[in-house]
Parts: sequence; structure tokens; C-alpha cells
Amino acid sequence: MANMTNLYDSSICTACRACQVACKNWNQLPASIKPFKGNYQTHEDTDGDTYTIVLMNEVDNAAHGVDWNFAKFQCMHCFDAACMKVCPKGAYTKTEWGATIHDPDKCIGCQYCTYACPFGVPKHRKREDKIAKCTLCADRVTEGLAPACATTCAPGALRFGDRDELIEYARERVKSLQANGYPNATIYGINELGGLNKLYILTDTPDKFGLPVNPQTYGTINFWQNWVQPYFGWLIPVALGASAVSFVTTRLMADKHQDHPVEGGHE
Amino acid sequence: MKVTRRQFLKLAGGTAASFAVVDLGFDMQATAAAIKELRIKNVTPTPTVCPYCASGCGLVVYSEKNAEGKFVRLLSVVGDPDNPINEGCACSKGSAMFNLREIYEPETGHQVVNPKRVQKPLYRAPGSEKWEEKEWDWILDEIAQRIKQTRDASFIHKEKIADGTEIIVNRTEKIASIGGSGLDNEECYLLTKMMRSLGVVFLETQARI
Amino acid sequence: MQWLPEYRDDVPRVERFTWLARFTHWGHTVTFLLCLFTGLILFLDGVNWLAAIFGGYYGAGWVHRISALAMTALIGFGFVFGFKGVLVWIVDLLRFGFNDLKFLVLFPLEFFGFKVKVPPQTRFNGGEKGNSMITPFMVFLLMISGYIMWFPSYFPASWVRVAYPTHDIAMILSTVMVCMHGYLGSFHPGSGESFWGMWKGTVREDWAKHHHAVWYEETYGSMAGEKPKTILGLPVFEEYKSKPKDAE
Amino acid sequence: MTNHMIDLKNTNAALIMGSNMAENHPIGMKWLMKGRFDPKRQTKIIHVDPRFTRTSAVADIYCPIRSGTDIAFLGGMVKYIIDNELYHKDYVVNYTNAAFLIRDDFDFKDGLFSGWNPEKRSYDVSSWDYKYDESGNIMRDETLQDPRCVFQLMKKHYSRYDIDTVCSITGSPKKKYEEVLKSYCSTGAPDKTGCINYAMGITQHTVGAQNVKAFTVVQLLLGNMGRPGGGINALRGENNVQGATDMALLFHILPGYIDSPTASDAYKDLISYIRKTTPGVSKLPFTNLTELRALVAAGVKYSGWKIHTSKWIVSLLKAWYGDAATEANDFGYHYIPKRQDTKNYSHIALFEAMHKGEIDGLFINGSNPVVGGPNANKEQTALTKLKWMVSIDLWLNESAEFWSHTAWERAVNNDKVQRLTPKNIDTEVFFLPAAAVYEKEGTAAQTGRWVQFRWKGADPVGDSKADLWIYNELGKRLKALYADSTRPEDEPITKLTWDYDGHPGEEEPDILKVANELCGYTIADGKPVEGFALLKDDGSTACGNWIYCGGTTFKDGKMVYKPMLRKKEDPSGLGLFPNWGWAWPVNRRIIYNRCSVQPDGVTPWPGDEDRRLVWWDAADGAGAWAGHDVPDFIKTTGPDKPAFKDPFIMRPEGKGCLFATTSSFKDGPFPEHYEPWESPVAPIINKQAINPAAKVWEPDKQGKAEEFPIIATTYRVTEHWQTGALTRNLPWLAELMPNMFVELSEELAREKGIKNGSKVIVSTTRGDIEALACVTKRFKPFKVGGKEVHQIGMLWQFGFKGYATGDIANRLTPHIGDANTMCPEYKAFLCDIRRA
Repeated sequence: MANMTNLYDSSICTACRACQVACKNWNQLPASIKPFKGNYQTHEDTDGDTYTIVLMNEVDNAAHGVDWNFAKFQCMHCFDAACMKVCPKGAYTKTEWGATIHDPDKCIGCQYCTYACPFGVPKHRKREDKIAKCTLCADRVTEGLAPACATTCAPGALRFGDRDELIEYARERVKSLQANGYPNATIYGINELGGLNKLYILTDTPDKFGLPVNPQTYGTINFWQNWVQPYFGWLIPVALGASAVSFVTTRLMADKHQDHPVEGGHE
Repeated sequence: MKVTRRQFLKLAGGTAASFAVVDLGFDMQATAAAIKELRIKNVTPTPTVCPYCASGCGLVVYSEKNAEGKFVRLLSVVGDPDNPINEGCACSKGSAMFNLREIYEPETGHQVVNPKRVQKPLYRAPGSEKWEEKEWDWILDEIAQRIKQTRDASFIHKEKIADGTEIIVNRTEKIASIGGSGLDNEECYLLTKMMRSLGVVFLETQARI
Repeated sequence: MQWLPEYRDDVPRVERFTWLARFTHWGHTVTFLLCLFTGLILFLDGVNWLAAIFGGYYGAGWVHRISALAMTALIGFGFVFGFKGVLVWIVDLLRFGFNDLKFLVLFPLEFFGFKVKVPPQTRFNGGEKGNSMITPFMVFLLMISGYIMWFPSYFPASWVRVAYPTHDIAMILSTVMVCMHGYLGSFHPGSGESFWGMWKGTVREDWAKHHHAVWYEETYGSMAGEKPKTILGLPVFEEYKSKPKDAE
Repeated sequence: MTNHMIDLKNTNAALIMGSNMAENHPIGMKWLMKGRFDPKRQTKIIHVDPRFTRTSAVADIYCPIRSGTDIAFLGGMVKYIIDNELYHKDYVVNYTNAAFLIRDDFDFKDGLFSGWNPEKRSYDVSSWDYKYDESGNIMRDETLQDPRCVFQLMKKHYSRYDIDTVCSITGSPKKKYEEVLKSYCSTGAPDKTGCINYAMGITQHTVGAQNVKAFTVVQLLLGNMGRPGGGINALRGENNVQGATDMALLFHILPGYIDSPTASDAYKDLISYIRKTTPGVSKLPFTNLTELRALVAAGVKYSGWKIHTSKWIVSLLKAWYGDAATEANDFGYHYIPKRQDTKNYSHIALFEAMHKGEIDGLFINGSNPVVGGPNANKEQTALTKLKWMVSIDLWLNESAEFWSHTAWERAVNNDKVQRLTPKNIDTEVFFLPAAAVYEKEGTAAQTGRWVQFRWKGADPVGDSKADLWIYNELGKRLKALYADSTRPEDEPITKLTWDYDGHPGEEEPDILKVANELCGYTIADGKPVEGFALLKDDGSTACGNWIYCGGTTFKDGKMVYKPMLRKKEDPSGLGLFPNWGWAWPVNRRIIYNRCSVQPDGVTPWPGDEDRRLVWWDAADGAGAWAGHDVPDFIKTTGPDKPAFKDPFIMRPEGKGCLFATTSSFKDGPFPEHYEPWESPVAPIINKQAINPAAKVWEPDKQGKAEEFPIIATTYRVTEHWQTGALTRNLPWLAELMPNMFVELSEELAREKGIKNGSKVIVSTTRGDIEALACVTKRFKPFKVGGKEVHQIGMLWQFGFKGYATGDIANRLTPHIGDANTMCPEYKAFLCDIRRA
């Protein structure tokens, strides 16, 4: 099944943040007004009412003087999704086309996913005590529409389509960028975390955009999910089982030594 | 992937809006139950034009109507995919057009009318610290009275020009009008016609500044 | 088949636990079990019925939190009002020694009903000492990690990330301990009387002599009158290892 | 815009100057990006701006420029084009006035053109004119060698603008400047076009109009006017500022850009008015319209399309005064107010008059001068001198609540700034809640002159009403108040046509009635006039605005309002979409489009076949102009007519003006660099400190570099719009830009000890504001005339109302405007900044 995703091109994005508003418009999200802190990027992170933001980073660049790097940031819809791994209620599912969908009806607001996510994307929405995050506009895509963010993007920095085809296009584009003053241009999302269902064309290395260079699922999460949850838990039934066996065997043995009064201890 | 353009939603009249449609190549009915139903399905959009910069981007308004066809509430306002200027795109301002009328409350998430919108004509008396709600009839009559008083008291019908002859000038310099660049053409036209006929010469719009 | 030994007040009994100790113990039992069952809803899949008992996940979540708060309060309560008792307990744990090791080695046999001869034990036997060390530590971990998870925004994200597996592991280990403790403290034929010790506060004198010979001797037996060495005003009976009294 | 938004995809290079296009006209970037990825165009995006913006972030070349030095920048470009012979020779010779000879008494010295009158601080413009031969023809030299030809005069004028001098004025790094020159001037090749996109960064200067004029010179030299992908594109900021201007909500014009009359001999009656406003007829013998018609039929030299002015004004008067407009009463010409000849009524003048207490009543129609007006402290105080004020808006904006307590709170106690309380403000305020854009219907003209209809998609909130309803009701009530009057001075009202009510039972006015009057109808049958060529000056047609004539038609027994058209076809592939909405004039999408074909009228420019818009079709009967676009030319003007090679039909000489003759400009026929009113440096290229013809309103308020050494400018961000009333009240936009901030360089921040995100105070002679600091790498100090100058930038979109609030930047800006337009100089003034 083909994976459908957004390709974001940082060389085209003007950071108008229409995607951010269109997302709120489509997903019926209230504003979360926070004070200005000295950067155009007013939201430092996604929150329960903000599924997507645009990262803005000013970087000195010897060749250009200054670069103002933009990167749309939202759920990366990782193929190997940590949120899905840790969710105790199985609220996360993966669609056939690669979106990681969170079901608020199953969510109990425990926020494990928030901290498990290498990008810290899923966020707690206080008024409902549920997690909320980007759905890749699954409701739109299922009906044949592109996601709200990609639909509204004026300069065309967001393209929605078949992941493999987008990767092919991105490779060409990055080559051209590398030849035209952006030697560090790169694609982000092909292999990171075993593949993201979000792709980025970056004009520089990911760290210059505020993206983790080599995102990893946290070791503690892996330990927990791969060892603790599946194996350690068996200790409990083992303990219960042993008690049950003991319950029987001690009484059987006691029957053999009828000469000893039980009440004073078994000896 | 095939990106096709097909008639997505059946629309009335000459206001057909087609959408950039993605052909996923498989039946999407089987997807997770967590996915919400498309809330603009079977809703006829109304085309309009963005009120912000002068690029003239088309927008479409999706509204919920009751059985009698009366407007109930907004569903969404998005870029008009048919408009050749923006082809369905909208910038952050255009994308926020829903908020012009309605908002989602942060505390409850409920959809309510934007509380900043003024819903009644208001009057502020000289020296007062507050507004008073008024009816349209009252306020329009009062304004018409003020215009007449000021105009009649300050009207210059005839004036001598440099060569000493007297000509009709029909103006008042006591009334001024500014703004109007956010109005529709028809509204601007009525405004310019009304103001000029009142003799207003202090007539300005945002084009100047 | 007999579940618990009969409670007999026609035989001599000696006091084993004060009302405060018993109160905090059973308080912990209740709150721990509430936490456990409400928590298991998250740990296990397909136990929605369990959540339903507590009024759904939302309700279960609050039962979990309130129980956790109650447990924390009990600990505080125990420390404040039973400070001396806690110290006694700790001091007894500090007496972990050769006899306890021997007990632990032999214990599995006894556990399944084999007849073994265990060395005389102090107030708490080797197994109980182990439980007394592991369970509180686990509860401590559960508390810390639990509160971090409850209020994640006040802690560094890395702490929160560690808190989840910690809570899980601590839960598993403490639950294992609690299972064993619960069984041994009640239905295990050898220790049934200890249930009454915690329930009524007293145990049969013969049982005490048999199972906790050192404690019995120090408290009620031959050495009861001796002025023990003290640390912080509390009795320390180091020597008794060297001159054990045969219980039989 | 001479071209339009979609046309940006056809360009080879876009020079964005004085505009932050990506932020303020984001959809324009869509089309530039299409061009960038089109292998045929490979559009280069060049951004010239004092500050590295989100436009710069995606531009191919970014070149910094000190605020207010655009003419120096462009003058250097003109010199570069001429020196390197990069101009489009055929175009320049045939389509511009380069070859025209100028009068011998025209001269330029020490920064002053000939005719300067130091007492009046104005020019006698008579020497800025062409040389005529005995038969009244303009003398020309098509070899461009005559020292008195425009081309040679221009070459001489800009010879002073060498790259080093320019960079020492503008503060641009030389390397970057050269990159811009090389890249943009390459569009002088006949197969290439380049467009210039500008906005208020160009116009809001004391040399605003001349800045645009400098674009004209560059674009004409490079042969970029009237061709797809070319043009001078004013990116207009308000959705219908074009329409409001078309409708003449400006003191100096009547609808359709014809002069508004003054109380002077030249405008004393209709015939005088026509004589004054129609090119070429001033000396012709006529005393009535019949005689004029005969003269026009016989042909009038150097008149251009404006020869039809009489038809436009008479049709306008017929539309306004109906049966009361007859030839006997000059068609009611005297009902239109005549302003004082020498008095200025523009925004600054209006508020100066108001401040003096000369105005009693004010209408604010969806505007917010307390935030948006220059010298906002003064403009706010001016409002207190009114007896009454009407504000029509969606929100209680800062101007509607100028009397409130918060309106007078100031961050800094400054005894020069007046502070009042509601108690001592006696202005009566009437607030009329208006419906939002999609709660009503009507048309708007976008920046490319496309007029599009907006349908009603929702009901107005509460009791709010469409502005059309408000004006209609008010008009009706005024007419009722004057109904019994027989006084002649009340005739403008009693005779005014005012019939826009909808069908009985409908509350809303009938918008099609307004449309019909606006676009013109025949008096006899009330049916639409199909185009302005059909308007008459005998009273048989009525048309509220001649340039909108043709916007309506009659089809299948019904009136069709063309802005409602939504047919999405683009046969040419150039993005013209002729049946989408309607563009004035007569649905022409690119004006001056005669230039897109060679002088012979048939051959496309070499290598540029696919950008030919119109052509002469000899096969069509006796021959006619045809094309993808509606030809901006008289359809029947064939090769046999002298005007065949005159593409600029609105000009008397028919050519694009490198040299602006006589009354076109008040401050010179060639753009010359002058420093802003408040400048940190002494003049470098001439001896004049500021544009000599600019009117100084408040000489005592001029900030001096010793006290205020930092250049300040104001601008907008993409998340907010204009004064912010329409965005700061929207939570989704308020969260994106929640507070007022000042951008400054890291260097200046270090010097002043200012931390990013901390509070700062910015002061000028007009006032002080508090804002948050945004310390950025995107501002860098300029090296100007050998010294380092700092520039800071502020958002002017904040105020004390709405979800996003902050101090009003315009409390700092001066009351001084452009010499021609009086557009205030918001973009370059002096200030100081300190920690709060």
C-alpha cells in the first residue's frame, strides 16, 4: 500500500503560518495565546490546541550572511511510532497509507505518548483530559482531499502525495539546491527512525532548523516496551502460581504428618 | 499517485468549486473508526473574496443551514479552489477568516460568535465613559440630524474666485470622511456619491496613507 | 482443607503489633490494592471490565490518584505517629545476619511444605526482612515516579521518560512481593498465625516461640528483663546470635 | 498593478523593493514560485529591503538598503543600464519619449530643477516640456544622440550615480548591489521580461511618487512595460483600496480618475472643466459641447484617450442627478463641491485642520487613524476636537474608543504629549456595527484591477448590517430631511438620485441597481452601456464611473454583472482568465499591452513569441487589433495612422515617459535622490537636504541626528493586517503575533544593553512607545557616508484593543508627506531606543 504524505520544502516556505491556522480551522481548535518572547515563532512547541507550528531559526551563514530557516513541525507519523508502542490503551492506529491516528475515545489522557515521542509531539488537552495531535487530516484524505495545511500553502512548500514519488522528486530538488548555493541541502525523513511519513527538503543540516539530527526512540522507552512490559510482568502470575502450588503442597504434606498439630505451626 | 481534479462536491448554480483531489487508489472506507466524518460533506460553499490584502484571493464559506434554509452557523471558511488567483490557497490571514464571525472558546472548545464583534449600534455621549446600546432607527436619525446641522451651518454656496467673479462652490469644510478601502465597490460608490452631494471635500481613503 | 488457622484466645497470646502498625499496614493494603487494580487497567489489555468497576478510565484514574495520595498520607502518618515503631522496624532490618541468610536458603523448601529446620529468627524472619526492604523501596519508587507522571510539566522530560518504566518495574516487583507476602502472611500453613498478629495484634505464645524465637526471648522470654544495649534509646540485641535458644 | 497577480509566473526576474511580498501579499509568492520552477522562465527573485524578511528568506538575492534611498539605488541602476547598453533599444526608441527633445531652458543644478521658486517652495514647471516645431509637432531624434533629447539628458542626470556613490548613500554592500544590477538588468534583453513589485516601502516617503517614477524609468529602459511578466506592480494593501480609489474616495479626483473641480477660473463651469482636464483642447475654440464634439471628430493632436473626458463627466453627472442634469444647467456640474484651489485636503491636512478645530463631524468608514495615522498622538487629540464622529466597523477599534481611559495611557510621561480623560472629551460618537465580508454581497477590485463578486455566505452577527444598507438608509434619511427645501444650496441633495431599495419586503438594497448605475446605462431604456467607448456627452447615457463601464451587460433578458463570472478558461496559458470576474478597463488584464508586440504591430519580440498579448489583424475587415487580452489600444488604429506606434494611449504624446513633462510631477521630471525629512546623514549626491517641494507641516517636530541617531521604519507582518482591527480581534491570528515588538540588530542591542524579549522604549519628537525587543541577525548596521548607522523596525499594527495588544508605533511617525501625493513618510524617521 502506498504511503501518502506531505513533502515540505524549506527553500519555498515563507513561514506565513497559514498551515498553522488552516489546521486550527479544519480541526476546530481554539487559539492558545502566549506572550511574545523575542522570536517570530511564538509557539515554542505544539500543544493540545496547536497541532502544527513553524520553527524559525536565524543562523549565521558565511555565504549568505544570514539564513532564516523555516521548518513546519508537527506529528511525523513515524513508521515505528513510539506513541503507538507505549499507549496502554491502543488509542493509536496506523492507517494503510501511513498516518498515525489517535482515537480520543480510547485515550485516557495518561500522556505516556507525549514523553515517549522523540519529537514530543502529542500533547495533553486539559479541558478534555485527552491527548491531541495531527491526524494528517485523515478525515479529508479518506474523502479524497489533501490535508488542510497542504491545501492552503500558497507558495507550494507543502505537497501531498505518494511518499515514494515525493522522495524521488525531493532527491532531484536537493541535488539542484546543492548545486545552487546550498551545499548542505538534505532530505529529512526517509530513514530517520526507520522512516517518517513526513518528508522535508532542508537547505541545511537538520540542526539548523531545530530538528533532531538523528532522532532515536528513547532507550528507556525501548527497555520498557521491549522488556518490562512483555517479560517482567510475568513475575506476578509466577508469584501467584507459586502461592497456589504451595497452598496445595503444604496442605498435602501436612496431611502426611497428621501427628503434628496444625495450630501451633506445622512442625 | 494521480492528482486529479474532479467535481468533488455537488454544488449549486454557477459557483461550482472543484478540489485538488487525491486518488489514493484504494477504498478508504475500511480505515480506522477514529477518523471523523468530513463535516463539509454535502454542504454547498458560497464563494467570496478575502478582505485582507488586495491580491483578491477567492474563499469559500461553508455554512450549516436548517431545514428552512436559514443560516445556523459557520462550518469552515477556506480558499476557493476554483479561483485562478489563489487556486484554493490562503495565507494565515485568509485561513483565519472563520474567526471573523465565530471562534472556538479556549476554555470549552465550543464554537461561539466572536465576542469582539459588535452586535448593536452604540452611542457615546459627550464626556461619557461608556457606550449605550441603541436601535438603528434612532442612531441613523440622529446622525442624519447632525449632518444636516453641521452642513447647513457651514455650507458655502457661492464664493469669489481670483478674478473677482462669484461662482457656485457648494461645499462644506466642517464634515470629513475617511476610510472606505475595506468596503465593496458599490458601497464606496454610494459613499462617494453621498459625500460629494453633501459638499464634503475632506474626503479621503486609505489609498493616501 | 483449612484456609486460616483458628483464632484461639484460650491459649496464651503475646502482643506482636500495635494498633498503629496494624492501622498503617491495612491502610497500605487497601490503598495498594486500589492502586494496583486501577493501575493494572493500563498495564493489561482487554480489562475494560476492571475499569468499569471504578467508573471507567476517568474514575479509575482518580481512584488511582486518590489512593496514591492516601498511601502517601499513611506513610507520613506512620512516620509521625509511629516514629519509634518505624525505628524499631529499621533496627530489626539492620540485624539481617547469618540466620536470616540461612532462613532464606531453606525457605523455598518450607514454602512448598517440606519440613526444614530453620534457625531462630528475630522479630522479622529473613523473608520478612527482605519484604520489608524491597516493598518500601518499591513504594518509594512508585510514589516518586507516580508524582512525576502526574505532574510532568514540573519535571525535566527525561525524568518523566524514566518514570514510566520505573513505575512499571516497581509495580511488578512490589506486586510480586505483595502476592508472596499476602499468601505467606495468611494461607501458608506455617504462618497462618501471623495473620492474626496483624489482624488482632496478638499471636499465640507457642507460635511466637517457635517462629521468632529471638524476638520472643528478648521481649517476653528469658531475656525480657535484661537491660539491652541501646542505640538512640532503642534495644539492640546483637549477642543473641551467639547463644541461640533451641526452640524445641 | 499594470499587470496582475497570476502574471507574476511569466516573469524572468522579479525585483521586490519596498515590499515584503511574501508576508504581505503571500499569494504573489505562489506565482513567483511557479515562475521559478518553470524551465522557460526560471524566475529570479530579488529582494531589496532594509531588513532581512521572510521574503528575503526565499529570495535568490537579498540586498540591504537604508530606508529612504530608493532613488539612489535605482538611479545607479539607470546608469548601469545606459553605460552597459542593456536597454531594450527598439522599445526605448519607439515606445518611450527617449527620442523627444526637451526645451532648452530645462536645467538641473545643485539638486534643483529649473523653475524653482524658493519663496513658494515650488517649481514653475513650464520649462519641463517638449520642444515643438513650427507646425506644433514634438521634435525628436531617433538616434538618441541629440544632447537635448530625453535619453541624453537622462544619461547626464544619472552620470553622478556611480556604484560607489550609490552604495555610500544606500549602505548596500557593493557586491550585493552589483549582483542585483547584473541579475535584474539582464531583463533588458528582448526575450526577457522583469517586473518590479512594490508597496508602501516605496510610496511612504517624501519622495514616494518619484520612487515609483524611478521604477518607470528602469522598466521603460528595459522594455518591461505592457508585456507579460513585466510591469510596475503596486501591491495594494487593502482588499478594495483599488476600488475605493476608482470610486474617488479622495479629495482630488472624481470617480474614474478625473479631476475634482476647484473654486477657480479653470473649473468655474462645465466647459472650463472640460477644457482644463482634456489634453490637447485647451487652446481650441469651443464654447459648448456641440462645438467640442465637432472638433474632436475632426481630430485633436496630442490628446490621447482622455479626449473623451467630456463624456465621462457628463455621464457621471447624469448618473448622480438624473433628470435634473440638463445641458442648460451644465448637467448639474455645480452640484459637485468645488474645493479651494490652493488648499490641500489630504489625510495629513485633514487631521491638521481637525486638530485646529476646523472640522465638526467625521465619518470613519472602516478605518482606524488612531493606530494607522501618522503622528497618532496628534491625530488622536484631533478627534477630541470633533463635535460628532461616526464610526462604522466590525469591532470597537482604537479610533472608535479614542475617548476611553486606556486610549490615553502612555508608557512614558512626556509633557509634550497631551493626556486626556473621557470627562473632558466632548465628542459624540456613533458606532454602527457593520457586517463582515462574507455576511454581505458586493464586488471588490483587487490589486490587478480584477473585479470579483462576493456572495453572502452567512448572516450578519446580531444587529450588524451591510455598509450598503447603512449608506442607503442614511441617504434616504438625508433626502427626507431636505425633502421640503427649496433653497438652491440644497439642490445637490434634493436633486440627487437615490433609489436602491430592493424589492418590496426585502430589507437589503438591490445591489444590481447600484451596479447598473455604476457601470452605466442608456437613459432611454435603462439598459447597460456595453463599454465606455459608447458613453455620450449629450445626456443620453449615465455612468457613475466610466472605467467600470462595460462591467454590466444584458443577456437573455437579464442584466449580467460581469464580476460574477466564474468561467475558468485561460486560452493563452498566460494566466489571463478573461471570463473570470471582470477587470477594468473593459476587461483588460495587462495594460499598455500594445508594447508586447513590435512596432509593426504583428511581430513578437525576438525570442518571446509566447508572451505576445495583442496584434494587428489585417485580415479582420479593414484591419483591427486582436489578441489574447483586450488590446489597450484603439481597435481600428492601423499602420496608416500616426498613433499606430503610440502604446500609451492615456498619455497625450502616446509614449512612456522617461521624462515627466510639465504638471505630471511637482518635484521634478527625473527622479533625484533626496534624504528623508529626518535623516542621520548630510546630503551626499546633491546639496538639498530633503525633497525641496515637500510641504513641511511641523518644522519644530523634526528630529535631529544628535538627539535621535537611529533610523526607524514601520511595517507589517503577514499575521496582521493594517491597523490590526481585522486581525488582532481574531484569536487564531492574535496567537501568532501576540504583542508589539521592535526589531533591532544584535550590534545595536549590545550597544544599548538590550536583551531579546525585554521591554524597550522608543522615542521620537512626537512621542514614546513601549515594546518588546526582538534582537535579530536580520537587521545589520549600515555603512553610510563612511559612518555606521543603525536602523530599527517596528510593527505599526498594534493598539490597545483586541486579543493582541501593544503600543501604537504611529505615535512616533511624523506629519510630513510626499510632495505630490501627501502620502506620509512612515518609512524613514529618526528615533532613539533604550531599555524600559
